[in-house]
Amino acid sequence: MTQLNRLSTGGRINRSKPLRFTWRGQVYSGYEGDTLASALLANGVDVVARSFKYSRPRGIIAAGAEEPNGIVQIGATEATQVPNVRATQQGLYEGLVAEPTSGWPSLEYDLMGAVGKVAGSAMPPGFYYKTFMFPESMWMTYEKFIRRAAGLGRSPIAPDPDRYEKTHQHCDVLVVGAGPAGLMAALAAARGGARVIIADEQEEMGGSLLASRELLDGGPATDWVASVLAELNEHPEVLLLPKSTVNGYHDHNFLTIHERCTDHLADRAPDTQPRQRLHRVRAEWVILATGAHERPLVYGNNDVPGCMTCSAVSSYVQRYGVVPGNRLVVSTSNDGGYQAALDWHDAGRRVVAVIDARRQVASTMADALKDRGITLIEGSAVLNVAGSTRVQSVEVARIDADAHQVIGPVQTLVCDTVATSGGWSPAVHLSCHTGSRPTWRSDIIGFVPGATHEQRLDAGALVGEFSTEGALNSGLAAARQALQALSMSVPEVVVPTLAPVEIMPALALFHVPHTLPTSRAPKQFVDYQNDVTAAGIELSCREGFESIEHVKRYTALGFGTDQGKLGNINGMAITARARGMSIPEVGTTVFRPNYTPVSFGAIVGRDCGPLFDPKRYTAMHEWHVSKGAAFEDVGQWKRPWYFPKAGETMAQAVNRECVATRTSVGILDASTLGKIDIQGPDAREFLGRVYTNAWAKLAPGRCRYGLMCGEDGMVFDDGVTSCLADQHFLMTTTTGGAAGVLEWLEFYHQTEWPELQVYMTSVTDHWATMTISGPNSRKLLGELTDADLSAEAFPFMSWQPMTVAGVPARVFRISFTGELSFEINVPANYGLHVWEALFERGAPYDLTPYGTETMHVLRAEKGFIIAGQDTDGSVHPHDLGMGWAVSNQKPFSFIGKRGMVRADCVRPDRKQWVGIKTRDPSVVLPEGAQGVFDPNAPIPMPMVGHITSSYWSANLNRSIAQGFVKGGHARMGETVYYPLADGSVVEAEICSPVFLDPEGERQHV
Amino acid sequence: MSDNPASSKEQYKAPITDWTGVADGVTGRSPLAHVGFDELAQMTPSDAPVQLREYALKGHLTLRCNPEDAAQTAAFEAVTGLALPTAPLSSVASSDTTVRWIAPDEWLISVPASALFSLQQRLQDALTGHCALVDVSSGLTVFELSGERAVDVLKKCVPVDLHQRHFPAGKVVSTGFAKASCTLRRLNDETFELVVRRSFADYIWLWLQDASLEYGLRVEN
Amino acid sequence: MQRYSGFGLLKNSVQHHENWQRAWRNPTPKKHYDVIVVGGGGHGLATAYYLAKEHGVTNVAVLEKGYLGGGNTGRNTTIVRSNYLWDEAALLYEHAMKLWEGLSQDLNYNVMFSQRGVLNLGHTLQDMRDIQRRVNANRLNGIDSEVLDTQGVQKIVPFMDCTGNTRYPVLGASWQPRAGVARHDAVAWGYARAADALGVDLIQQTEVVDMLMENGTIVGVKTDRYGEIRANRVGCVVAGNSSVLAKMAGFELPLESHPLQALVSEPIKPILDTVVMSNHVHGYVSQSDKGDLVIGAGIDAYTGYGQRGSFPTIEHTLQAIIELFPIFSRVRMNRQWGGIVDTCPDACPIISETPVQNLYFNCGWGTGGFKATTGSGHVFAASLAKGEMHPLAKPFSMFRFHTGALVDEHGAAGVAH
Amino acid sequence: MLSIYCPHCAEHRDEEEFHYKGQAHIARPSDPDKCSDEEWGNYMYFRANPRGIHHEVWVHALGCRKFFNVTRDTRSYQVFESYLIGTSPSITGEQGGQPS
Repeated sequence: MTQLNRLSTGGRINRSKPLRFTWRGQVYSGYEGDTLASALLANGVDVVARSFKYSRPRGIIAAGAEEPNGIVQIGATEATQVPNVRATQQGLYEGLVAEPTSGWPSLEYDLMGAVGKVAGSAMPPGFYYKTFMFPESMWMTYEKFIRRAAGLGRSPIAPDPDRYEKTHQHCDVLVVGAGPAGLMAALAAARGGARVIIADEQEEMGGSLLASRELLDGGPATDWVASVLAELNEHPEVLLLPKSTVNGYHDHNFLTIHERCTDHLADRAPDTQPRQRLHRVRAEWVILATGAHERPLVYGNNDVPGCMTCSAVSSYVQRYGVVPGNRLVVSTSNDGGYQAALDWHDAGRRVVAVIDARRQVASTMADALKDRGITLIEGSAVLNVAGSTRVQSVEVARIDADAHQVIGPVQTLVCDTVATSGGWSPAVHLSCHTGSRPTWRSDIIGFVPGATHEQRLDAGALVGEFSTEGALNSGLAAARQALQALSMSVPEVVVPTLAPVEIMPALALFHVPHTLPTSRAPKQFVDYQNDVTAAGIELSCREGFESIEHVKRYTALGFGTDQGKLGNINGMAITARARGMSIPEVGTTVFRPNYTPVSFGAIVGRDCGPLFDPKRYTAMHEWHVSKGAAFEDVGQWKRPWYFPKAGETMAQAVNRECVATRTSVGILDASTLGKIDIQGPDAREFLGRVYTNAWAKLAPGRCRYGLMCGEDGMVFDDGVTSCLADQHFLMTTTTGGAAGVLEWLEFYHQTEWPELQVYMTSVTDHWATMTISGPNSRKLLGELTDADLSAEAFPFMSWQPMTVAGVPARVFRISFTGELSFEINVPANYGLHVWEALFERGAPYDLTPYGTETMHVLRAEKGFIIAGQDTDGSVHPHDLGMGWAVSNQKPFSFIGKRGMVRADCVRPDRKQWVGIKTRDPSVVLPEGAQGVFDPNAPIPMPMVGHITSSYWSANLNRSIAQGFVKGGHARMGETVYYPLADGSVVEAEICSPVFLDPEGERQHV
Repeated sequence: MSDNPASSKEQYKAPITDWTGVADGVTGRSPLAHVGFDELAQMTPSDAPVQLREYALKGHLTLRCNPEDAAQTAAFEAVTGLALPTAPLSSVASSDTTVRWIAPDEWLISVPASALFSLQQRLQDALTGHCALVDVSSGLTVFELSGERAVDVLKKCVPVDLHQRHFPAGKVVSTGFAKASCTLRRLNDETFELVVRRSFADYIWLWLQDASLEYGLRVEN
Repeated sequence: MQRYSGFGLLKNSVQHHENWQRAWRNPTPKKHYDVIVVGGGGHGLATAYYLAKEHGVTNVAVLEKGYLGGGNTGRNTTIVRSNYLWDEAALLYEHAMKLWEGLSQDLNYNVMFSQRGVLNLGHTLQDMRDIQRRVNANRLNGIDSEVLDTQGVQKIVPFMDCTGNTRYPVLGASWQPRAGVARHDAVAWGYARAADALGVDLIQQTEVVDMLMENGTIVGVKTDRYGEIRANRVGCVVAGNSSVLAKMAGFELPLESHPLQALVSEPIKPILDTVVMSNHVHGYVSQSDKGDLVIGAGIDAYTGYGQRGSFPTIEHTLQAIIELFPIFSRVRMNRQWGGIVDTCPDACPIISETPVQNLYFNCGWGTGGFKATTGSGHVFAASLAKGEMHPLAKPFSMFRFHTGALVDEHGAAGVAH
Repeated sequence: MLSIYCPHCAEHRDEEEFHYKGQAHIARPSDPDKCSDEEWGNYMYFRANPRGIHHEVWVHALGCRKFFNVTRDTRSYQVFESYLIGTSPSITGEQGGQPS
């Protein structure tokens, strides 16, 4: 294909680097420096999409972030598909593959287009709220069809092969936008010594200067851009980020920049290189120089391909050497529109006429028009367009001075392109993200950023400085202000000189009148992507949806992927007129991040796949892996769940581990338990306040189990705390609760009781903990230590320092299995050594490693709770039958004491934790089963409590369970029923939660 | 609050154990022993702009005391020869001892493992009043990250400002490291020390590898 | 009220849509009402509608400081489900669910209630225990609910990563088929239109600035725009701002107002047919009829009235979504926003009498308000009409925070929402 | 995302390093056992929750692990000061009011 709209010279493309790309399966050519949009236009591609609601043919209308129509699917492979790429923002690369996101079977012959034509009139805003209601049962069917029309592009269905990096940045001044104002600001700030980041969303920095006809210091604007960029590039404290959109402005000057590192190079990023990078920036000062978006005029059939904004036309001609048509009509309300005509004309194509809504136009631009002999029609506007897949002609008529009525006859001009300009809307979006509301300036007919509490300055077109000179000066002023605030010197910076320009004020024209009322006029589109028309907005107001937010939500104005950059102000103006209000009275909707869409991948960064969340390992982890352990996630920890031998099922492995432990000796890696070193003169007092039981008399060398409750009296953690010395304790917590418990302790210490002298230090990671449990545990340990392990020398619930396998250790005689147990703690660097030493000596005792599952079974046989499994934040110690762990004798009203005696907490019919014995001992109740007293009661059936723990006990050769039963402590021996999901009902007896060795004889040996 | 005079320390504090006093032939094992840094050091490119090494099995001691207690700070200086760094985020170091400010009443002291027991004993003896010494040696390991792109790698890991102006050599911060945490100290322009918790060491090693992928990483031993 | 139907639509299109009636009036308030409902969100409008429809109380004003449905009603992720753990919550939310079914017809307004089912994923053994517990409780409470294993989940969500290679593999889920989503704005507008038709005055752009009290009894409110408006009873339904109004009445509530954020992708072709929620990796996602992936997570940690939240929340949420759906990595996020939710310590609402006679509060819905709109309005209307709390509302008295009779849905209700 | 000054570390850090711990200056009743259920419930659950100036407790969880107070506007999210536990804020506003 030839690039029939490409000029032979000019533009900023690299003609020595031709590129091939594929659009709808057909290969086209373009050049390095093209966007996909400019390349498509160069090749004469008019129709790039079908609209969402009416399926109307749509062409490219803009040249930047505001483009609503050119939304395409790109990607050469399944894994590299990207939906909804704006063709105007996608740099062209060799081999780019793009497809339209709409149109079936094709863009030209779209079936829905036919439906749209016929049924379009029956689809006013909100039509679905008014229909599809009958019969009720049909909605899900209707919805299926509605959903079929949903979406623009499609998600890939293969995993993303690319990397997305994320980096933290800090700077003195972040300049957003590298047009004249931004470049000037960055230059001055850099010269003043500030650390500067300047980011610009476009493929190339320079903004409006890249398509400007003005001379700076007598030379082309692009020369000035190049010189500034060269200086900034040299500066060590300046970071230039082209192809980088500042997409969100968050509180306290935290902004995110979405840098597209390789999107312009290839379908996927080169190995090791990130495709995109998200910069998380904390800036002392932010200078917004985000420019402005040109507003198209709203007129009949203004969506026919060939209708564009004036600035887009100029961009394509000046930057890309592309003239997207042959015969141009310009319709404008301001001087800005004239440049398109000049550019078009100078490119050697025909300008049919410039239609200016103003009368008696006098400006530099108008003079330039006259010099070229281009027809100027004043006091008029384009009312309507003829054509379906390309503009064929326009209807032009004279309108009144308020731009509200057609006052003259309609004439037709033959053309294939219509460029319109309704003035410029400052890109206030970022300024609004932190809650600042924009303010209306009638002199520039636009909203500018409002007041803010952020350290933010605004410059350039964003504050209505639409001239290059004004933009440069305001950029410099902003930089000066920032430097002064930063106490940095303000450097000498000379603003380049420009030829004086005479400008005539713009006319406020948003909605071009038609000879017919809006409701009957041809469709006048305000928001292209969602097919929102002027008539739709007026209807919305008539129906009572008057607030601009209601208008937005009812009509979908601004809801597209362009988020209304093109249409919002026009929509507000139409709303204002419909309601007889001023635009500032109507106000704006709230702009929110993102400024333009950002890949999920970029926001996720590297926190995905293997790095999604840390995996925490104990010192013995490699051993567990080598022995084929299955692992359980407990918090971030990887804990061995069970150790299956070849061919074993989980149940078989757990049964074997349980029996081995009770008959000989088992070993558990308990390193993950939280461990807190507590010392100080008031450590004992402190423990007494945070635990429910008493600590005053715990002697050095002794250990005690404790329950922790919140102020509400509800159990939230438990563990054994050992007295290392009179003022020195070691507390253990649950695995998942470790961090929270330490912070909770510190909270009380630092904010409630700072007078208590106590220091707390986490030692969780320092210790490797291995528990050997079972009748042979003493013998086994005896083989590795010289210490006296006899019951007399080393009684239950005590600890001793000793050397184990050549390593100094703290050994605790505490037990969570009810067996004779020794919990060996060694510095984790020696954990694996000691663990392996135990196994070296353990063979004669059939030392059996066991995991969390066996631990759960063994403790359940003994009726020990697991905080978090048997408790859920609504259970106090008495509910658990653990009143023995609550001391009401303590002088201090410990945390939880008051809470557990509130009116509701002392009800006799509270759910209480008991043992549950199924009548059929072979039935293992599912954990989570809900108990009832009357299984025949109607639904909703009164429930009396649920099963918290339930296992097959190989040692007892029956099932065991624990759970809550209303008033359970007084119902021993009574029956409770468990209706299960499969319809069966399990009958069970309420019993003590202790199933094995209630006297504790096995551990007191 | 408490009336207990700490007259006899042994009575109130657990006796100090030489946890590194292991039998002959028993060797400690770093949390990253499975990585095999020695082998990697042979394999990674010599010209990579980022270098990483682990200083494993060091002695680490948490000290808690009152910086306004002149007797305590004097005792510390007498024992270590270093003034206790009481300014926030500061550190002091001698040839084999590093003392990092962690909190107004907390410091992390690192010494060669062989020196830990003696240091702990001497500090315990010298310090009077309410204080705490906790051996945390096995709970931590130390990375040293260096090279011309070290800062760029770290910027992907920690949220703090690493610019020389804000983060000069000697500064210490405890901060988030991706979804874990670390204590970060700048040694010189291009060299940083990261003290990380044992159970997160593998995650941080994976993250550092990943973060240096686009520049190239050399593992040193 | 102009009745909506397909036929009406056709008729109006022939007339160029010039003859549609207003959805509601814009009345000037009277001096006195039987009931003033403060707050024109979904709950407030539903309250007014049911007051008029079920109890014949039509001398009602709804005072809205902004525009109807402009608070959390228009900012949520539209999930409707009733699979709550505790009886009190389950019965209330199931009451709401039954009202959702048939709401479009009741209001003559299509609220697009789409019963496409909700999955609450389990990633740990404890998750699965909690799911079993909740599903069993649901079934005995008459709520459709079942436990699915990994394969069962994969069948419903074919593109989710259920391989077991993830950091926290999907071990299973609870599944409520009757749950789904609804079009949030339409709910507010449908109630507003129907309430207006029954004579309720909807007063927008009118902020309550003070409470008028005589001898510990409320007698009306003071507004910024119309001065004093009197009423026999006042019900406050102002999610996010409840504490501010309570303060005007001289008491505190057990509430904290937090930002709750949500985000949407650009619209993509249908790929996700149900609602997927994960408490453990912390995110939930559904796909709207327009094609947007609608995504949310839990609340921001600190309090805020700014209708915006913290960026790390967005990051964590998307990390969770990509962990579940790696294929969405190249899909792009279009927009994020925030609402203000007032959260109760037990993650359950307050529908309650207050220390002030004739003043009632309906608040504290936290992240779970939208799904309850129907039921909340229904029981609150009954309570306001009779001056006595509806039986389903009784467990949700604010005074439970004194007795300790909390309905603790923390951890039990799956992910927020 | 907030930037919070840690008065212990003496510098600003990102909010991600901190944990929010709720309203400040809520003293635990000196004799809980003498509290009525209502008083105890008020202490545990009932909060000012102002729209405006708020004094609140934060902890530098990933830094020095110290608690401190912050004065913040819950509408604008401006942070006006950080101050030590046990001291009083220098900036106060009527609940719901503007900073002075």
